Amino acid sequence: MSILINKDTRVVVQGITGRDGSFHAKKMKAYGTRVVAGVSPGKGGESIDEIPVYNSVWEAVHTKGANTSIIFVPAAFVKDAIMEAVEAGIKLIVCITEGVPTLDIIEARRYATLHGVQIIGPNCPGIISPEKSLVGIMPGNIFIPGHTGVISRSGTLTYEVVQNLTKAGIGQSTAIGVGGDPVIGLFYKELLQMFQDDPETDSIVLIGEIGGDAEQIAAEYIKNHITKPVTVFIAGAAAPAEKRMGHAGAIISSGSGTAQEKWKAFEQVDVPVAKNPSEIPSLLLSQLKG
Amino acid sequence: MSILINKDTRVVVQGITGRDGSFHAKKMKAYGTRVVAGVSPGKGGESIDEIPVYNSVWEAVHTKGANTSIIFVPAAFVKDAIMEAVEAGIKLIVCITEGVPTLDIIEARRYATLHGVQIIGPNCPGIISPEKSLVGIMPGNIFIPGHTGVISRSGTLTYEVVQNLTKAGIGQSTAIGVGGDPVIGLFYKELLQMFQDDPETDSIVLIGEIGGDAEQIAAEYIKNHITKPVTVFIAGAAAPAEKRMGHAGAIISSGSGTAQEKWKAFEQVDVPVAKNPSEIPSLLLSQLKG
Amino acid sequence: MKIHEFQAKELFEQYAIPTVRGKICKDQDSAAIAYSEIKPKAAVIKAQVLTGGRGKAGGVKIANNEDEVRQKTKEILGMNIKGNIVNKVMIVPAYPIKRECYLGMTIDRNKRCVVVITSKAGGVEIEEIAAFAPQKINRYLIDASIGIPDFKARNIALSLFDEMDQVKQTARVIQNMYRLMLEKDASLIEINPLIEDDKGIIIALDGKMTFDDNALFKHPDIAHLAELSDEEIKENEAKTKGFSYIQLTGSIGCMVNGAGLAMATLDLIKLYGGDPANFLDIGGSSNPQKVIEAMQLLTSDPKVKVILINIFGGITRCDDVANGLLAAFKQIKISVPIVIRLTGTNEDEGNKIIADSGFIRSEDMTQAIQKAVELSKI
Amino acid sequence: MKIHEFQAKELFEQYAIPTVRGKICKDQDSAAIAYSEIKPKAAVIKAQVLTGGRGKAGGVKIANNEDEVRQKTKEILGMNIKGNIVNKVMIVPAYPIKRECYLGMTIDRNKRCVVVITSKAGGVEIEEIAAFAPQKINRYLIDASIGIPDFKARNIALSLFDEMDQVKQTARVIQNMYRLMLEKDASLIEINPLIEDDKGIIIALDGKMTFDDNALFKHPDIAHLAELSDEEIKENEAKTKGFSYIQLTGSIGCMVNGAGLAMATLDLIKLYGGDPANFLDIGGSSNPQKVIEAMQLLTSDPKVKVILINIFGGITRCDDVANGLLAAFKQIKISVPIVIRLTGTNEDEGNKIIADSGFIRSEDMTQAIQKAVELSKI
Repeated sequence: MSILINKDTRVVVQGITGRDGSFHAKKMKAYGTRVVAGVSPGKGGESIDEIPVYNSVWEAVHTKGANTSIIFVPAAFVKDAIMEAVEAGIKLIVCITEGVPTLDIIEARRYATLHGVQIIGPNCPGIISPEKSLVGIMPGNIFIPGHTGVISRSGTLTYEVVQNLTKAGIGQSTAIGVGGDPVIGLFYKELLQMFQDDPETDSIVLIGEIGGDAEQIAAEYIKNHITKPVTVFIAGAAAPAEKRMGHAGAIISSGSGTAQEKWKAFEQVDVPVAKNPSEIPSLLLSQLKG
Repeated sequence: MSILINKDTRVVVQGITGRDGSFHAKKMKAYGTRVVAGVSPGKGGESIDEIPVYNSVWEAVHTKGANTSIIFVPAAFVKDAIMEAVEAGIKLIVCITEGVPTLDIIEARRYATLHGVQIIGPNCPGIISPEKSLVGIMPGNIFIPGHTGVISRSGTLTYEVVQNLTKAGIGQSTAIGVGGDPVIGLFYKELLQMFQDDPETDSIVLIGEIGGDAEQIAAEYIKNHITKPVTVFIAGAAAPAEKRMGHAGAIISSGSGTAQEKWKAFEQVDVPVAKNPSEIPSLLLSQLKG
Repeated sequence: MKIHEFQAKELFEQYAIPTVRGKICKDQDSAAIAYSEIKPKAAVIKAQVLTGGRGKAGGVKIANNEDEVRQKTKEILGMNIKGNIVNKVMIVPAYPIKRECYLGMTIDRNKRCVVVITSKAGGVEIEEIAAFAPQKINRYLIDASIGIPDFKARNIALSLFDEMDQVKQTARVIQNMYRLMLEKDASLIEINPLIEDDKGIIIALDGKMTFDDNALFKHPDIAHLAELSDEEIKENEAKTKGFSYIQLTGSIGCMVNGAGLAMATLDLIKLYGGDPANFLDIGGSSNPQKVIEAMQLLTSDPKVKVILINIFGGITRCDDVANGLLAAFKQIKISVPIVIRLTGTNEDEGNKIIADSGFIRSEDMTQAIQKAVELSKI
Repeated sequence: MKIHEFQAKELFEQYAIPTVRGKICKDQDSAAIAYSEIKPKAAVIKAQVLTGGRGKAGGVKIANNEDEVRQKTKEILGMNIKGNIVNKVMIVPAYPIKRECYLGMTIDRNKRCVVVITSKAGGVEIEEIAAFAPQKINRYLIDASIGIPDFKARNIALSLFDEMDQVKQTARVIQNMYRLMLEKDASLIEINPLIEDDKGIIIALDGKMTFDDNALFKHPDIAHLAELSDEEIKENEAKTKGFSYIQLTGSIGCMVNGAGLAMATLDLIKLYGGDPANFLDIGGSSNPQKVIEAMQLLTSDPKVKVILINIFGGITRCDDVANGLLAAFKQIKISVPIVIRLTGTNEDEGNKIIADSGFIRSEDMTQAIQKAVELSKI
């Protein structure tokens, strides 16, 4: 099993005629994802790599049974794209686009939540359940199927960690990049619980960042609700204060949101923290054996 | 049993310091309703007939455990009052006020629905479960407990019908005035189903009006979902076309929405239609016996 | 409340909905002057009346020169269209139409939301399309919690046009219509036809709007547009006093509280062979002054041979009604018999107050109505 | 993006939030002129700097006459407040304060919504209240689907004032703040203090605003208010090229794709005893021109002794990066050693392209970083 996506996931690509949209639509399809449709208003009737393009998500849902959407449209159009997906009946939305205004995502997410629709992202690399489905922009080749769930605020750092896991023979049940923005859809708490409930996941890797206190809240949540072993890495220990470290959410503000605080929060609830991503596999294995 | 309200209903009166609000708060309390609080911004700390007044519904919910609200505020403030009740955690809202703009009620109702909150009204006389609870402005003395559910678009016509029922010894499980506006909260379909599911209700009286096609839809719904006997009266057979008969919703428009159409719809699904409200008890009894 | 085409088009302009306004003329001379700005092109002369079906009734005509403009203006002015006398026309340039369609926005009572209705078969009345080609009508329900975001406007517009240029223009029209609907509490906005002209421009060639009477208090600018018939003026006067009043043609004056009970009262009067003089609902709030004014209204109708008062007290208290009646008697001379039925909230107090008033009292509605019918035939 | 108090107050005025704007002065003479409109009352001289804690640092002073105005303006101008040099002050009349409180609006990351924060303990920094009297702080979460309707604004205002007059004024301030927040994509609006003056009028005596950088594209009027430090100008230039760039003080120039990986790269450089010269995230989209510009940026820093390129291809393709590097080499003379680690999407193609380039290649991140640290120490 896996969480969020599996073999039955039927993906519609919003913004499929753009550079990134078409590139990754093909990559996802090549990986084995059921990419059933693309959307690009005014280009209905065309096709990209034999994926039919529609004018609206509604058509994609009602003609091709899409249940999951991946969004590549420019930041200015993301709010609208999410709301379109929700109204069309999509159940899971993965938003890759970066640079989305925070209040746009707050409004779109609120609408989605009221309709029971889940969002991953924005500004994220998406989701992969190795050898089942890839709804994202991850390089599929570094992932192998297995029993470790991965949750990360970062994109490429996730690949780094996963490559280390894979080299150590630790496969992944599902890996999710939640996105680096201050306000995002599903986050640690919800995903930790999904992995806890997933019988095929036996351990979890959590990759955090400086900024905010989501990691501190996650540590508290792990203490109270998660029985499976968790291993943590936090990026940004060397970051200066008051600077946005690339991600809109990664900023140490008024001395709060530091890596050191976050390390402490996890260590207090006995969750091991790696200081180099390459240490993660051994920390994980020692817990699984212990 | 009863539907919507019962002995556990804890009522907050929004607009309790107004003329109608205070009059009916006292009446409801005298009837035995648990009127736990009133709301009137700026008058928090006062009391009406020993009912404590608060500045906000939130306080009424969190201090006195109110779960049902009845609204008497002027039409211009109804949208806000409904949204306040929803946000405060009220589960059932009864809106007595008449003259509420249709788009206001559409917006407020949408918000309520998204939060699983039910609305009765506006422009309605409320709900009564005889000898259990009165959340409305009905004259309690004409009702007696029993097994007939009453659903009506009218106020005083409902009293007329109920008085006839009571005189014939037919008690009521719950009687609901749904309101005479074009757009209202719970309507025939939802309430018919609640009565169908209520083990203490054995029959239903439906009092309709000209305007719209809600009665036609109700007839169809009865045919497919309701096994308990239903008796119908439709007001407005003598109404001229294109005139609003008092209720904003009661208008025959482009020749559609006539009493004759509605009679036909019920007769087609074998639901007896009374031509004089006084015939309702006998039509009902003949079905219960038959 | 209905408004004229030219008034609707003024609102369209305020809301950036492209339209053609034309000139309003009340006689042939001003029509000829209006045409001088259009010639040598053809003009369309459109009756301004507060009812639909104007085209079918001959209220819209094309004129190719000044003589025709004068002639056809003369034909249209004074026309009676479904009881409405035409006293003004709109003169607009005839427009080059590449494609015409229907775009409307109204309230869906059952779904409890705004609905946008579109059809590629524009120019004909929507009721006709609905009757003969229902498959050509599209309905889009609007979720009040988000309104009409770009995607929704675009998807609706795609039901009317295929080219993105026209789709984008139409999407903007739809969003502006919705803003107009919300900000002015309209209950209907109809553009029929919405056209694409020979240059690919989308234009609202006609405009029809109705407003929610319950919301007019928010919009003095809209209320101010009302153009009422004598009948409506009387009904509105009653409304400002808190009644719903509709003039009918019979001899039994009715005063009832509650619209449903008032309708049922009329129904039963007819059922028992009588003829009501009016519909009068004195409404939900109990106020003695209202009763006085209601009695004045009833007694001002010379056709009234008997007055039937049917009050079932809920929010209206019977004692208030009774006090009002006694007060009214001190102020108005009433020469017709009065049948009264008073029951419900504070009914004992109410009946006590009028015990010695000389009214014909009845506790039963059917009985009261039968008595009134009987008296109306003497 | 932060703006000054006087800029925030201009926006407040646009949004009908009552405030006192005062005059902006850059020297003693203009301060004296500004005071001539205030005298003989006292004036407040407030440093305009893009940081908090201005009051504590001595950047706000009261002056009772012209001499004091000149003297205190002189003291404040040129002051260094948390690294910001004061080059202008605002001169406002001292205000009669009956009551002062705190009203702020910002984003709650965990609840994913706007939060309104109030406290009756105004005038002090909210962080201080939070530390010493957290029970005095109220937080109200805003549901984006309805915003702040009247009831919500009123309930929030009731946490600050008891009299309905002040409650109503404050409720309007809250609704206007929210409209300002939404329409301009603010991420923080702080009024501290919000006061009730001696006549019962509610006034925003101070104003602090921060805007969402991601949304500035929508708001040229706001973007135009930016007053950037030299450092920020350099960072912004990088941003227009699609990078995130932050200048640091070490000797290892870094070019990484992805913020998380870039942060982890800095962390490991420090862990292995090195010192990064910068943070440079070349972002999520692969474009050869970007790589060229990134290399130019890195080589323009004379402190850089070694360049470390750490690319893990996801949305960024390794072959694009490799092509960019080769192209950059043709355009720029690079005299420092380059350590490169290229893996992920199209990594084979990428590594083939740079096979003969003379870069020090490594497939492992730790190894690459250790090598770069080593080279930086030569």
